[in-house]
Amino acid sequence: MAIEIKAFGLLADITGSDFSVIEQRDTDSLRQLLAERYPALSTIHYAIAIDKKIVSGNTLINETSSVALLPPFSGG
Amino acid sequence: MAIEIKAFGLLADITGSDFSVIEQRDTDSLRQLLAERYPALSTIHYAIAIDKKIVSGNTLINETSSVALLPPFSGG
Amino acid sequence: MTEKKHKQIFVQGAISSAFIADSIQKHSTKTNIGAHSIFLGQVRSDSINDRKVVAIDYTTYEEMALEKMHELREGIFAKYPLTCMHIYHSLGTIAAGELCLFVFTSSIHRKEAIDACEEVVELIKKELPVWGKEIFEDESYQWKENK
Amino acid sequence: MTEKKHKQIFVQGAISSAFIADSIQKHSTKTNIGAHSIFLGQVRSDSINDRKVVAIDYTTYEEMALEKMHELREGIFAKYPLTCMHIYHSLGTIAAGELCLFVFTSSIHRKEAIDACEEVVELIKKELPVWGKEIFEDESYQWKENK
Repeated sequence: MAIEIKAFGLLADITGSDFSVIEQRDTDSLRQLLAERYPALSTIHYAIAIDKKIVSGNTLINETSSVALLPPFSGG
Repeated sequence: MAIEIKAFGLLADITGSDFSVIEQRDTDSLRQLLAERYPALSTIHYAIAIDKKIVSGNTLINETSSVALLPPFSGG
Repeated sequence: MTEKKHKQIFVQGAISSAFIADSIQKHSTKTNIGAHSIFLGQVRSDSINDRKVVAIDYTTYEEMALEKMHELREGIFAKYPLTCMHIYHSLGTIAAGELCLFVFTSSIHRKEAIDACEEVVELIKKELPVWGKEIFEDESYQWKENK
Repeated sequence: MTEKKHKQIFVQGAISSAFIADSIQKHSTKTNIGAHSIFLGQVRSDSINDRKVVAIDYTTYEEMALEKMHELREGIFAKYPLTCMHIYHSLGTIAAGELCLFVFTSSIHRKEAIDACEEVVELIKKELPVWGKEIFEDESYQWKENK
């Protein structure tokens, strides 16, 4: 399973705005993988949205989920 | 001594917007005179401004004072 | 003519949206501003005892109102760190749907502009000697009273 | 295309004062409105470590932002008896002094419009997935973070 991931703001600077990862079935393991692949991420606070909702705690990722990495908002 | 009085809003409908009264040296006696002259005034709540400041309690009126009768405000 | 020192806030007739746009536009050169808060009062076509309000006719005790507004303005600037504040109140006959009050505050951060704008609107309603006469379709009228 | 049902709030580029005037003008036919409250966000030319901000470049996760805004809008209408509410947020590069946010609420009485407008602004800042990149004179940049 390949998961398509969107990244925004500062995170897109680090990871690119679209990329994919293989076989990460929950958000904890995704965070861990990303911290290994992009060491800069380990010091950055970000939320994960699955299907356009921010999740809290470790959350399962389905094959069809849309996954997004969201740094702190700064609109308005 | 004749005191010039301005009246506004509803009160101007009753008294006219400019009129004068003779020898009223304080606001209590002015209110009393006005209630006698304009019976409709006795049921209307209004403030008196002397030199553009609303006064409370019985207040002396000088010959040079500008006196105004102010019904409840309704600007904005 | 001691009143001359006080800023004029009264305008004859309704406040136009073009005038508001112009006021907003003028602030684009003040690049320390981060937030604007605007309040607009619009004449409402209330129905009172089956009679419909078609306009409000505003009058004021101008010398007193400008002196009071000056005092309120100083209080607001002492309380809130505003970049600027503009206030316009209509006099004369303002038709239902037209604008009769325009309060415009600007500040570096949003909280001050928002709080100051709301406070100024409340002060204007409570403390400014202005009177609105609600005019009905049949040309009868009644004097408004602010709550 | 389930997003299609959500109202668009994003506009490319700055919000013009003419656009705001037009929005205000459109409400003159709604004669049950007594009060409008407007918030405008303006790009501020902050100095950060001696570098001056000349613009902010806004991006969003649009599908999520519109879904979230729809949800926030429903919450606001459930809480406040508003006549209407309009929200516009800029995307792309907005120069210092230009407007990037326009929140516009209208109601019969003033309290509801004022309170709703303030609450919407806070919600937009906290909950909308929008990011502002502060661009400096020398074309370097840093990502903003809302307080």
